[in-house]
Amino acid sequence: MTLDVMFAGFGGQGIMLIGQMVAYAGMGEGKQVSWLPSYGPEMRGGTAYCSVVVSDNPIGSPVNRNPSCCVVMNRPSLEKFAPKVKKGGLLVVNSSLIPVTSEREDIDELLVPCNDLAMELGTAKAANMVVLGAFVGRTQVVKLESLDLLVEKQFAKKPKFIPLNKEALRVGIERGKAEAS
Amino acid sequence: MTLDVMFAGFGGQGIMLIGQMVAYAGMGEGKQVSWLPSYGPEMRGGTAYCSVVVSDNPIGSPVNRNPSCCVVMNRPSLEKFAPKVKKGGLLVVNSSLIPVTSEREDIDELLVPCNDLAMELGTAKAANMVVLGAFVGRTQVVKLESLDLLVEKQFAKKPKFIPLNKEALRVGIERGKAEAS
Amino acid sequence: MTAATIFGTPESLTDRVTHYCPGCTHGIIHRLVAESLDELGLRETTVGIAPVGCAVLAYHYFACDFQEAPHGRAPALATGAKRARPDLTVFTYQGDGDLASIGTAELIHAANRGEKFTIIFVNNAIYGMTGGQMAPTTMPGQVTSTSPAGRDVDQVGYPLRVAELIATLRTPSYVERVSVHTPHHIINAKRAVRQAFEYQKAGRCFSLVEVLSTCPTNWGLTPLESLKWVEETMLPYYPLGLKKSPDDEV
Amino acid sequence: MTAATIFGTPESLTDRVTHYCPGCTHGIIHRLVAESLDELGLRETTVGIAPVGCAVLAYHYFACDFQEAPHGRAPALATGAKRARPDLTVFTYQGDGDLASIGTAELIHAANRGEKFTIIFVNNAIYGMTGGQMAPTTMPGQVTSTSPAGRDVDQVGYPLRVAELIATLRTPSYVERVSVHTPHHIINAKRAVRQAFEYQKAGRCFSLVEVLSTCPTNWGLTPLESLKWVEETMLPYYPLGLKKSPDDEV
Amino acid sequence: MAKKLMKGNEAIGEAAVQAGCRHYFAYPITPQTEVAEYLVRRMPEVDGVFLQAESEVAASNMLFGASAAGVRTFTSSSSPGISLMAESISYIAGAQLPVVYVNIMRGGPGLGGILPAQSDYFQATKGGGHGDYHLLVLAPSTVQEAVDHVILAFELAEKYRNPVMVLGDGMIGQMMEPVQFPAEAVTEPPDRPWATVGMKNRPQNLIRSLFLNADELEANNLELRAKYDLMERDEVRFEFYHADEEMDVMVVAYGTMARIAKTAIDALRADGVKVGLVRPISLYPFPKRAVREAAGRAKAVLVVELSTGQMVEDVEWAAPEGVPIHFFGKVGGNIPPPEDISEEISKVLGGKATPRGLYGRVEEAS
Amino acid sequence: MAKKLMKGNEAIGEAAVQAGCRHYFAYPITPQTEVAEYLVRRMPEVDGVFLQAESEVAASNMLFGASAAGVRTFTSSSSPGISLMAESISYIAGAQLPVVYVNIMRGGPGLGGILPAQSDYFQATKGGGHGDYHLLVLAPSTVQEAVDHVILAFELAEKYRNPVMVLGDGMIGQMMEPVQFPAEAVTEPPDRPWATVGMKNRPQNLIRSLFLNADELEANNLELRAKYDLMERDEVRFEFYHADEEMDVMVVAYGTMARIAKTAIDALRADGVKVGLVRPISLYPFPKRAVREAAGRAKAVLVVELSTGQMVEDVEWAAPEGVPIHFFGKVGGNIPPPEDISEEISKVLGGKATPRGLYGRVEEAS
Amino acid sequence: MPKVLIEPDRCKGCELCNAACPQQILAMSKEINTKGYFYAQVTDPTRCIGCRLCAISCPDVAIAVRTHAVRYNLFEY
Amino acid sequence: MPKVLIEPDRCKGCELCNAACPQQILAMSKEINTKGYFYAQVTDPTRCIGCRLCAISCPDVAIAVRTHAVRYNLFEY
Ligand SMILES: Cc1ncc(C[n+]2csc(CCOP(=O)(O)OP(=O)(O)O)c2C)c(N)n1
Ligand SMILES: Cc1ncc(C[n+]2csc(CCOP(=O)(O)OP(=O)(O)O)c2C)c(N)n1
Ligand code: SF4
Ligand code: SF4
Ligand code: SF4
Ligand code: SF4
Ligand code: SF4
Ligand code: SF4
Ligand SMILES: [Mg+2]
Ligand SMILES: [Mg+2]
Repeated sequence: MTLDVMFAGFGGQGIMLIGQMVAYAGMGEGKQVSWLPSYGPEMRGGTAYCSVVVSDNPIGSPVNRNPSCCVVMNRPSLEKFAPKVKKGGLLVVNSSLIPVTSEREDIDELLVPCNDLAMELGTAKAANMVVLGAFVGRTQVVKLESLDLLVEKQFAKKPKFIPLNKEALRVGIERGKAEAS
Repeated sequence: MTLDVMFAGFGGQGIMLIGQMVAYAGMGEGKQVSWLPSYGPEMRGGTAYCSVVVSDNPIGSPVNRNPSCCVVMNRPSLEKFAPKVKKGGLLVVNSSLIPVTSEREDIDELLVPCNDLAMELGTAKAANMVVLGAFVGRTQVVKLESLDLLVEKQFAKKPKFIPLNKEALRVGIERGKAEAS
Repeated sequence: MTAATIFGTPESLTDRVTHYCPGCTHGIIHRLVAESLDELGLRETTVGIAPVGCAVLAYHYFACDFQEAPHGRAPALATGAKRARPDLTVFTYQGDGDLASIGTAELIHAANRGEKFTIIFVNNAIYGMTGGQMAPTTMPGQVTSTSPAGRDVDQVGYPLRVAELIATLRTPSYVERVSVHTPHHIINAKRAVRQAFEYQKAGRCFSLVEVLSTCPTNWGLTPLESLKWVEETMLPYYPLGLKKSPDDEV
Repeated sequence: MTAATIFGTPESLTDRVTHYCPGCTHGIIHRLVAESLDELGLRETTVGIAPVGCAVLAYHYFACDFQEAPHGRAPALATGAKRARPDLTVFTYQGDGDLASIGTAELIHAANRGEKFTIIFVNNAIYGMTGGQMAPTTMPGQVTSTSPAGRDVDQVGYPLRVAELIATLRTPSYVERVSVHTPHHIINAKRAVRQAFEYQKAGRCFSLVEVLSTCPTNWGLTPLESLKWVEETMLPYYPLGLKKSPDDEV
Repeated sequence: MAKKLMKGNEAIGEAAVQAGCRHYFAYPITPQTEVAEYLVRRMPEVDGVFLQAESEVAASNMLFGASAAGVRTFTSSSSPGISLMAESISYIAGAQLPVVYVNIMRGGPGLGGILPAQSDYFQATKGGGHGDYHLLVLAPSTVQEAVDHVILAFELAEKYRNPVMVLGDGMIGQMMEPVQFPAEAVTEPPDRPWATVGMKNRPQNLIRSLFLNADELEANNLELRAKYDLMERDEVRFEFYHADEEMDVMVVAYGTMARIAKTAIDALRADGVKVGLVRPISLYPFPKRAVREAAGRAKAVLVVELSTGQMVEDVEWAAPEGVPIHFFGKVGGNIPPPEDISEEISKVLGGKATPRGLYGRVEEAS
Repeated sequence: MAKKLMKGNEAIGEAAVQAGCRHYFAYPITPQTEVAEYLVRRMPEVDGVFLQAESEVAASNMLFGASAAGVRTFTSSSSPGISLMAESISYIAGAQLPVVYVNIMRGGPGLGGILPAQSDYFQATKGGGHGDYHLLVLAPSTVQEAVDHVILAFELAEKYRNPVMVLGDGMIGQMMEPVQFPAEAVTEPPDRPWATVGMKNRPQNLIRSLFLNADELEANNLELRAKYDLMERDEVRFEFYHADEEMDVMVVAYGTMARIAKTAIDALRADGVKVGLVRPISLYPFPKRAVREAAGRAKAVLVVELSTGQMVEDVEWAAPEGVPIHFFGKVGGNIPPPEDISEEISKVLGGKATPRGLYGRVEEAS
Repeated sequence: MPKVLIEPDRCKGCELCNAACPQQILAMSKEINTKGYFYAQVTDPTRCIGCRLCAISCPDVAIAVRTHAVRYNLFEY
Repeated sequence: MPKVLIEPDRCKGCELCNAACPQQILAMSKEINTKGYFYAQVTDPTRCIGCRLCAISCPDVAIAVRTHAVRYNLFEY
């Protein structure tokens, strides 16, 4: 099994973090993983993205032209990456900020109003956890427990955020599973 | 015809100059010529030498391990170069400053008390012209007139030295011709 | 009576929106240079030189010919250009990492030879472009990505005061330090920048204007906090004012 | 009563006759360094660093470990060596072409960081080793092989005063300029050199002693004329004395 | 030690620490500044020295002084920064000092860009500086290998008293992958009798590259040459990936391009295509024999690089005459996905690609 | 013009003036400082600019600025000084500026010595700096040729908007030989529409090597590559000296070593030995085809260099398989006299020499 | 009356103009512009004295100032 | 009595010692040494005051000074 995913959004949306969480979780579960960020000169406010591969075998290319999954958190990312998703692949769209869809028929497109769902939990900041949950709920690429552990680590210094983020993951997972087409 | 000669002595003895004069004269007479100095980091007071080739054909190497002629103006130069002179070659020795000879039987060794002869003309400074004369007298590699012209050029700004240097050349040439063995 | 524009985009700037972060005063300094070129009628004879740093893309924003220099070497390129074509107006636009660190030798020797070009030196106490490393001008105690515990002067010394350093050279030059953290300071900075180009236009001397600038992004402050930080932290260490004039006694 | 040597070859010098030209004061400066190392008991912990210049072969003359640096970069090597082994006594021995021209950045930054080694800076107003080209410290009007009409300050600026330049840096250091053109000056120079090593021994600060030196060969003067030239031409432009002490107020 | 997920640049920093290196001097440059940003925190924990130099020229010369004073030391930089080190690298090679350089390559020439590239192959392997010298060059393909190579680099540097370069690219530097550090730290050499650490009860130690006497300079050169000969015998490293079989196409690629090529090869082999890969791990010494022997089993060779063609010259040099050699290069930071390589392989297979030819492309074509 | 007896270094200076160059920036270094010492007097006579830079780094960057401002400009240096220019040379190549470098090589690595050497061949031909670029490299063998090459260098630099290097050695620089300057000066290019000389009535001119966008950087690289392809087609220069006949031994040598080899060859041919010489004049582009074809007429090849073996790799690369390739190198400044080369040729003839072999010397032997 | 024109899409919402205005008549929008910034707006144009300090302080040349009236030169610029 | 010892073969004949001697009791030899220099010699050893200024001034460490007597420290060195 090899799964590759591109996470994309604005800088500041926590895109890099959720990519890393998938990689960490995969590693924890004994898989081969890689995480590769976009990097560029300091042009603030641009699109940030990272590519994650989780596999049972050694990973060749850490990035593909046509990723099998794509998680987009803002509209420019949708515009850039939606057309690239592999036929039959998965596209997770943050519908809170993206009023449109990819209009592709040949992929599984999952619309999740991440910011709204996160706001319901108390803060839009957790939108990234919602989308991560949705992605994992759909792909089952890693286990929820693995992610929980990482949330605990990540917020070890601000423990009050732990329950909220775990909750956000769960809300996302439900969406991911529920809307499976 | 190809003639190669090594001029060697102390820095300050005018070694480089007489080497250049042979090259200039050769060029003036339509020959191919090259002049190559020793060069080194500024270690003052060392031995200075230059290698001159005069030929009817394009010059390959501007320096030979065993020069066919060698003109030595001080003892370290004799010690360094005398053994290297090609069999049957010519060694011109400034016997004013070099109390010994090469002890080689297989070369033409010409002893010229250059400093003494120059002193007789008024200044030891002209010793280099004496030795140049002796070398040219023996080898006929260039014409006296060519050298005269160069002396005129060289001392254009101090014309009073011209006659003396021309005279020194002649004294040398006589020695070169006279002692031909 | 028709409306008159009493403040607009100088001709020496293009329309392009800069890539600078919000509130970064690089943009103000660009404008001061452009206004000066406009006012002195120099735009069409000007060659700007930007080395690496956040202003590496300055060529997109200035409406004049441009050269892009290796990191730190703009004064050498400027020397070459100005010696080749003394009729050109040549300026470099350099950051503190660029000018005060890797380019120290080129700076000092261009100044000491009295090369007749202008340096606009943007001192923001940090390496902006590469993401906030310590610069020679970083303040004591200032946290950067390569001084996470704050600049330790016992280990790496005190910040370099470039304007003062250059001013000690005997070769005549114009050196002034200004700031752009308040409108009042901007107005004064404009005068200094213009003065530098006037000296160049007159073929008089080397000129360098050090401009204290902000880097909200890498300082981890808002734009407004950054202005305050310039006032409270930088100004006391980097006193503003004229450091050297070509009219000084040699 | 047996005879006592009241002046001899310091232990920190080897027996080797130097390659320096007759009357070149490089030799005196070597001896002052060696005597200081002897007196402070530092020889066995010392690493000397000489870059290119007439003193490139200094390793033949000093009886201590040595590193040979690329032209101008001795302060960087010294930084590496001293940071690696703070227990060592590290000094560089640099000429004016080396230190004040190509090595400007390394000099200024080592000084500004306050690296705790010693620089012996031999200012002979010329590039000695390469046969007498103009140096940044060449005097106005001085004839060299690359300023055959004399240094033209309008074209290439005024000589750099290194000691003063370094003294303006805020980081504490010891900086003094001395000369060796009379016995009196030599005695004073000795004190300064020793002082520099004392500061190093105490781990206190960066130290630099600028020594005015002669180059009879490339100046085209006799050794004695050269001493006079130092007195009459160099001294007025390069005032002797203490420029900065670590005891100064920061 | 357990596996950790680490960014290549940080892993490189940690590897150096694990290798016993306590002295790091460097100047910031993208895409490798994280090495410094990691070590500025890490070095104090192990009583090590982190120093930001005023330039790459200075950084490399600080290594020079520190190494001469007998400590393990390294720097990291990226392409333009490495160019600035050319003079000192030549000195360090001439003076025979063990020093480690990490070059996380970016696009060139000049300022170029900051995205991954492999266009410093010539500079690294043929010697960017003047004179007869060689760096020993290792090219990691994964973050784990970057770690292993950094550790190995210190060993080899000391074994040969020669500078060693680890040549990665932006992708290796920026990527996170799981890494495992070796259980045992690298042992310090028993002593460094040549180090300049104070001349007590022994003759002078002298670190130099100057030999004014021609015979002495020649002797130093021959000493160096003898080391390079030994390296060419003992330090050749490479990987065969299905390259010990008969191949329709043999790919040669290193570092980042090699791992991407593997993905392409896997896909093609799944379709029954006979493709293999030779991956040079040591770029100098270049695995000539391996390339030659493997190429003997191939109908065609395809060299893939993030450059307009550098290593391909060494492949041409090593390969037996008659095997057509193709080249596929991408530059500027556009990293070709496995699909592009597959396509290129297919072209070669289908006879739709022109081999390089010996006399230059334009001449050949016209 | 009449012939003049001139020192190589001075002739190089005069040649630049004759080529219309009026801007010289340099830093002193033996054995080429006479170029500067000549031009400091000569430039004012032609209203030119002589400026002593603070370092080689600065000198090369002054060329950068001056060339960008539309004037002919050059510098001269020797090995360590050229290493310091690596970064800026890469920038200048990337920015596509016509600039001329003269490297009068000395022994290395490091400070090495000041006597003649040819050990910067790799640096010159493969690119000492980072990134994909090439200098066009010319190697004079006589002082006259040094003059011709300097003049040609300016022409080629402008034709290709690419830096050109004239690669001599201490012997070429220090030797006096008769030279003749061309009757006609080199003509200035009609215009330099790309020069940054003030943006009046036209769009901005921009001299840069930065292309943050991968596609743009790729485009710049491909533009450069296309130029190199053209050079490889059009600018190959070499000399055959009895190399268009069947040869028992074919010598390959350039510059100083080629002229010394000629003396050796003359002597051997006088004795009836069939020896010839291929002398690469352009080192990049390397005369591959010429070497290959000539080697096809030879029983064995002997490469002679003042290095431990650099050009020999290009010869091996170009020569047809099966022709044994021998190498004779001298380093440190010990210039082998013709006798030594003759001896080496005789050894090859007599089967007493071992060819290089493909896998490194030590491995081959063991 | 002086007229301060702020180009919303050039503005990066840094608030430097705001801090500079002696009349304190600038404020940030509630909407984001195409770049995602809350941009500066003039809240009470009638109180503007045309001093240009906002424009002088703007790093992004987002502000132009026009006037129909005679301009009083409050300072040299 | 102080004794000034000049090693002829280290001496390069620069005359710096000569210029430094307060007693003016040094002079150059008429013979050259092995290096070709006229080397320094003490002309009147009896007048030597052992001040060491000659030795201090010598760039070539060619001069040593010895004494049987108590040394009067004329200056700190
Ligand atoms: C030789 C070289 N070294 C390092 C870099 C990386 N680099 C680019 S810009 C920069 C420093 C930028 O800081 P500064 O000059 O202060 O400009 P700012 O971005 O702060 O305006 C560095 C280190 C480079 N491009 N080239
Ligand atoms: C990179 C480099 N550039 C140039 C040189 C040539 N070079 C050797 S020493 C020297 C200058 C010597 O002058 P200075 O430092 O004043 O020492 P001095 O000989 O006068 O004591 C130069 C330019 C070199 N060795 N390396
Ligand atoms: S990083 Fe700093 S200097 Fe660079 S644009 Fe942003 S705020 Fe300005
Ligand atoms: S050249 Fe000058 S500095 Fe060098 S040894 Fe001779 S006199 Fe001294
Ligand atoms: S012109 Fe003056 S008063 Fe009017 S908005 Fe701008 S700063 Fe305020
Ligand atoms: S200063 Fe300019 S960019 Fe900043 S908020 Fe005001 S108008 Fe916008
Ligand atoms: S010790 Fe004093 S008095 Fe005696 S010779 Fe020397 S300088 Fe003269
Ligand atoms: S000072 Fe020394 S070298 Fe000079 S003459 Fe006197 S003894 Fe000789
Ligand atoms: Mg900055
Ligand atoms: Mg000097």
